[in-house]
Amino acid sequence: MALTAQNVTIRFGGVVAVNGMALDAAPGEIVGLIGPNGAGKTTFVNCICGTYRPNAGTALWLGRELLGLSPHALLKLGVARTFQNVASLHDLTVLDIAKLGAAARGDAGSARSGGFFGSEKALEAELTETLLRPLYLADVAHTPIQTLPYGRRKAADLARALAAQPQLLLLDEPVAGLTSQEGMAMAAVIRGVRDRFGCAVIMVEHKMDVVMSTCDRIAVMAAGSKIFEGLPDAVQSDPEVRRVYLGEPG
Amino acid sequence: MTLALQLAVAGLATGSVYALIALGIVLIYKCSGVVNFAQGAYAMLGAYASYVLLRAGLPAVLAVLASMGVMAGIGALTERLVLRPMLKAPVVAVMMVTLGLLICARAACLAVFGPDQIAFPPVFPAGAVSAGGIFITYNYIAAGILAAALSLGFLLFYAATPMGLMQRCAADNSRAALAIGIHVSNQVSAAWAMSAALAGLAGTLLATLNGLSIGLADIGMVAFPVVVVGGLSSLEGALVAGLVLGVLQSFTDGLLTPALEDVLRANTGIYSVGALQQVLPYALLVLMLLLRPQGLFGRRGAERI
Amino acid sequence: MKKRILGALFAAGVAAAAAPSRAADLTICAWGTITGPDALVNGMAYGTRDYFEFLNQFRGGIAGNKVNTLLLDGRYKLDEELKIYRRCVDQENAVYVNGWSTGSVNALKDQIGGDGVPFMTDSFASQVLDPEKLPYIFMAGPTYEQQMIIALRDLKQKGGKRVVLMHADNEYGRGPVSVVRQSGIIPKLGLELVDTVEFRYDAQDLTGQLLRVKSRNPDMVYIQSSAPQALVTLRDAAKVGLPARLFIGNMYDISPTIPEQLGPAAEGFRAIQIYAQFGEEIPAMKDIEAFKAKNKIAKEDIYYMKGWLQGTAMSAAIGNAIQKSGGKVPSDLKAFRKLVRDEMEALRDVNTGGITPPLNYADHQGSTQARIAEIKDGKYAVAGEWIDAR
Amino acid sequence: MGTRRLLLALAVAAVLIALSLLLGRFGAYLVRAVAIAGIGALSLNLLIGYCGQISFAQGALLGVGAYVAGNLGNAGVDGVLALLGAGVATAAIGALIGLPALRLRGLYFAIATLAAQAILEYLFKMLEPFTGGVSGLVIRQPAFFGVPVASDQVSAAVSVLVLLIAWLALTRLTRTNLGRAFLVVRESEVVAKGMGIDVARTKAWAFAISGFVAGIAGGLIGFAARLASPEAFTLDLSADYIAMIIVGGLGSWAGPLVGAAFVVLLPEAIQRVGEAFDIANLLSALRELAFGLLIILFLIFEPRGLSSLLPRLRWAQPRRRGAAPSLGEPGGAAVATKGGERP
Repeated sequence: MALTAQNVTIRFGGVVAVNGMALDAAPGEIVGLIGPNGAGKTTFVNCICGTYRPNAGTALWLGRELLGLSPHALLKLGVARTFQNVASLHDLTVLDIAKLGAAARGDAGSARSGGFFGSEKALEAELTETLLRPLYLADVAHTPIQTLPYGRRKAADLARALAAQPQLLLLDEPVAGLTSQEGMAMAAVIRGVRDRFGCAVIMVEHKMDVVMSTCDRIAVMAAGSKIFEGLPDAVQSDPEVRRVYLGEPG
Repeated sequence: MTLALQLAVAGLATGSVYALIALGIVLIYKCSGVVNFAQGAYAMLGAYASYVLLRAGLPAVLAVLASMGVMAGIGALTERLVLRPMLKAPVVAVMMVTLGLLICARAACLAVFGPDQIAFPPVFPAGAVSAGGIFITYNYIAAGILAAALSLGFLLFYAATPMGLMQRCAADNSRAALAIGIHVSNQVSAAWAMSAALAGLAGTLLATLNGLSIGLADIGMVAFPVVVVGGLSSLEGALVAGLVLGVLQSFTDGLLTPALEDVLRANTGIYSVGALQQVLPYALLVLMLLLRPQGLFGRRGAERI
Repeated sequence: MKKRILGALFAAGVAAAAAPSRAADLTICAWGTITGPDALVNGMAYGTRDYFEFLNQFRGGIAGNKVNTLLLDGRYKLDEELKIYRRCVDQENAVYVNGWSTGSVNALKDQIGGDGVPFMTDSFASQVLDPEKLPYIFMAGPTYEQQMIIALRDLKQKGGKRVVLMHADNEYGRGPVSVVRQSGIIPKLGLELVDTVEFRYDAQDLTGQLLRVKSRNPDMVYIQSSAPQALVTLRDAAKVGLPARLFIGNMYDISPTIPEQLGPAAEGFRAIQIYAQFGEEIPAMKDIEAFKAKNKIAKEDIYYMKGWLQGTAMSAAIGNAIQKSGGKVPSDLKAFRKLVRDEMEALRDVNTGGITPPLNYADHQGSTQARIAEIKDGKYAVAGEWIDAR
Repeated sequence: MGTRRLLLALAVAAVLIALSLLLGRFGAYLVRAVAIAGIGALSLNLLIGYCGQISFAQGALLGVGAYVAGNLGNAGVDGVLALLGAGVATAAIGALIGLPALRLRGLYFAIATLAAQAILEYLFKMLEPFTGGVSGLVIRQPAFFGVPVASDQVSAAVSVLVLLIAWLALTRLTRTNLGRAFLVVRESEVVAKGMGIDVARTKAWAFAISGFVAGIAGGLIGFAARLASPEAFTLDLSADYIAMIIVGGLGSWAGPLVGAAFVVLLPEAIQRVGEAFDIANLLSALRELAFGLLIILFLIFEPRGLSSLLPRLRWAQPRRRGAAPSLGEPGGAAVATKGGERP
């Protein structure tokens, strides 16, 4: 396994938000993380990608401990994430956002930012061709992100994460707020990303149809702990999952 | 020893006025998340209002109460007319708008009352207590006690009355307050009104001590270190920090500076340390921010995304 | 709409700034703290302006030439004062400039020489008094240091010993005090400097400082600051039980506001008095009364008298310069300014109508004499004779 | 940057330089004042408008620049080097002031800069060997590349030239990764951190670069006034600069210049209009009142500032509302700092 997280625990005051959570993911695999609201899914992701510092646990990525590293350091190790809500970044264009992502990967890039004096033309062309076009963003490359519809903003956020050329990609509700048509398109993009870059993907999501059709494996969280892990088909038939998650009486 | 005692008394008197102003700033911050630069302006306006009313022949108690009423109105009006349209504006904009208010209020008083200091009509009886080498005027005692009593009274009000409870509720969690039927925006207006009235009273007290001029508005700037040292959202903190700062400044003027200068003059070429008390609050503030950024009484909060 | 109004205002201002000044025979430019921390003594700014207005209204101007006077508000802000100076010299083409703060004259002293414009400073700072190196700068009385020495000598005469100097934390305050302290004159007089106390010039509360002063047990406290600070000092002195008779201030501490506001707490306070009081029975007062009958006088105090005196000296020099040029204002401003300066320096025995003893400007000071005034029954009263500070 | 913008900037600079050379000394004085204020406002705009760090210490930082440039100039260093030296020294002090910003946010940091302002003001008065104490530091006439700046006109032209360079450099800066990172930090530090931006490093750069430009502006102030005095670099000056970038339009690059012109020239305009009436004793109050009201009205009704009005009037361009930087938009900064802000 490329990522192996074990016993991840974080407390806020007296509340245990994530309790002994374990999860792993292999390159080229899309792992879905589902669960009811407040189950601790996003908090878990935040722990893995450096936003929160968990109270206990380990998360090994290619043999290195991730927990406690800053997002900045994590990006250098090839760990990138997207956000549930895309921040409002008034002035930045789609291309700007992508460049920010590319900048974060550090020395790994082929065409780097030109710095203060140089030109960024080469970088722009590369990003447009390899990222924006596959994400259907090439036509809005120079449009301020604020003026785009929600779905395209999420795509831009994904482009930013991908520009860092991650090997582990954490997606926080990538299709939330999108229409179901947009959602399916995004799901296709995510699969395409996996196929193309071969990265491991962990995806927090509510929309079951997207999860079912996209993920290779699914973990279910409730009240901070994992209650199930298995193939998509098995999830829906598990009685415990049906009870806590789908609301059926046990 | 008598010097130290007298310095302490003087410091407590000024400190209690600082505390009154700082309480107002904290109150507004708790309720609306705004750091109000215009608090000093409220103090100044309150003092001028008292002055006008006293000159009109009102008895002292009535005049001061009426001026507090006027200030409450001005406070509520500020909130409605200036702050409410800026509900969604970023914090720098809101801070600047209160700075704009300060500039306007000063300019208005300058235009109406002129630049010179005006003698404030006596509110307290003249005379002084002189005992055991300590010498202090009635005016000083009265202003100090009044300010301290009001600060305490206000804390009690906030802790124990229904209205205080509603205020606290609205300040702590406006959504929850709305849900249990508290009219939050009215509570915010009320906070501004109360805070302006408090500042107005503080300004009046200060004017009885220091005379009346637009320089009164400067006290707002001293109050900022006070609120940060106390903890931006802690009323008790504002009270304690105000008193501490008042006493510290007084000791700096009366003991620390001369002692320091005596040593420096005897041993080095340095003759003076200048107006040291002026930077003292800020030095204290920096120290506090570095050691305990949440202030004396503040709580550290977790941040959510 | 908003934008348009602003635009119009702007255009008007820029146009005004670019346009040359109004046509008048000659222009005098003065600035003072009309509004600001030391506005209490701004009578002198009005006094200088009013004297030239008086000449216009009652004497047909200076040698038949109408005077355009400009009074601007420097607000005791350095950048504002520097801007005003530039405007006075280059835009208003003033032949004589009257400027306010010690800080500003100090900043401008080289430029004044470079511009070659006669400059009457309201400040009495000794570092701008140098007829050799600063030939264009004039003042209207003894320097701050000389005033301080008058007070020290007086203490010596009365048998006191322990001296405290109090001053504001600006050039006006700190400068003269360090000059006197470092000159060694205090021990030379057989006195002892027991403390020097510096405070914020806009301080509202000096209780702590005065407790410190009290602990030093002084025989005299000299205040090198102006009336607003003297007011705070005396008020807080009363608060801590220091009698006002211990305190003596420089010539900017004579203000009716002090006894008015402090009442008995001000009794016995003394200050160096260089000029006659407003309303004294002197010839100059007749002119002022005549002027007052037709105009409003902003401040009826001793500083107004100072301004009036400055006007007298300035106009005397201008008048002499015009006479030397054949009764007309020369068209060459640079030469005219130089001539006015020379005539200023050449002034001897100028009658001031009793405001001061006759002026002699060879030393750029006019007069170096002063008296000591004391507050008695709520009024400043002169105690003693003219003392020459030199 | 677009060629059109570059040409426009060059044209404006050329006109200003020509104007300052043709005008009388007072006119040149005003042009110079506007140009220097413009540089100072550009510097503050980088910090507040671009990186979202509120600072009330701009006045004191300008002072640091003036003292350093003055001392270097007096020691015989060429004006250009003296200005660069002032920039470097002020960048260091600016970064030092910015240090608390690595731990503090929003309001707390703003108040910390108030402290920095007060402490620097005190130091200006006390460090007599370096600052000349309350008398201030008298600065000798500077020479640039060995050529003495003999007249106000030339010094105005120099100031305009420096303004142009600063403007070009700073607008260019926003097109780099660092510049983009500033914007993200402004909107939300949490998001910036999540994106992998090194927030501390980004902020430190903002303070250093802003300080560098402020130092150069301060040096020019010193060379212009030929005196660096503690009375000139007070909190009032800081407030003036904040007003400039607000009135001009926060976070835009034309804004600081428009704002600087406005804040420098408006009092003069009111003064001149007022002199037509006999209200000498009211003029100052009116000036202050207008100043305060402008700040309030702009913040409430036109938070994007004067610079956003200009193109609308001039070319009547339709603009996408969301496209322009805005103070009034419910941005992440507002949400993040409201109520819950803690250090």
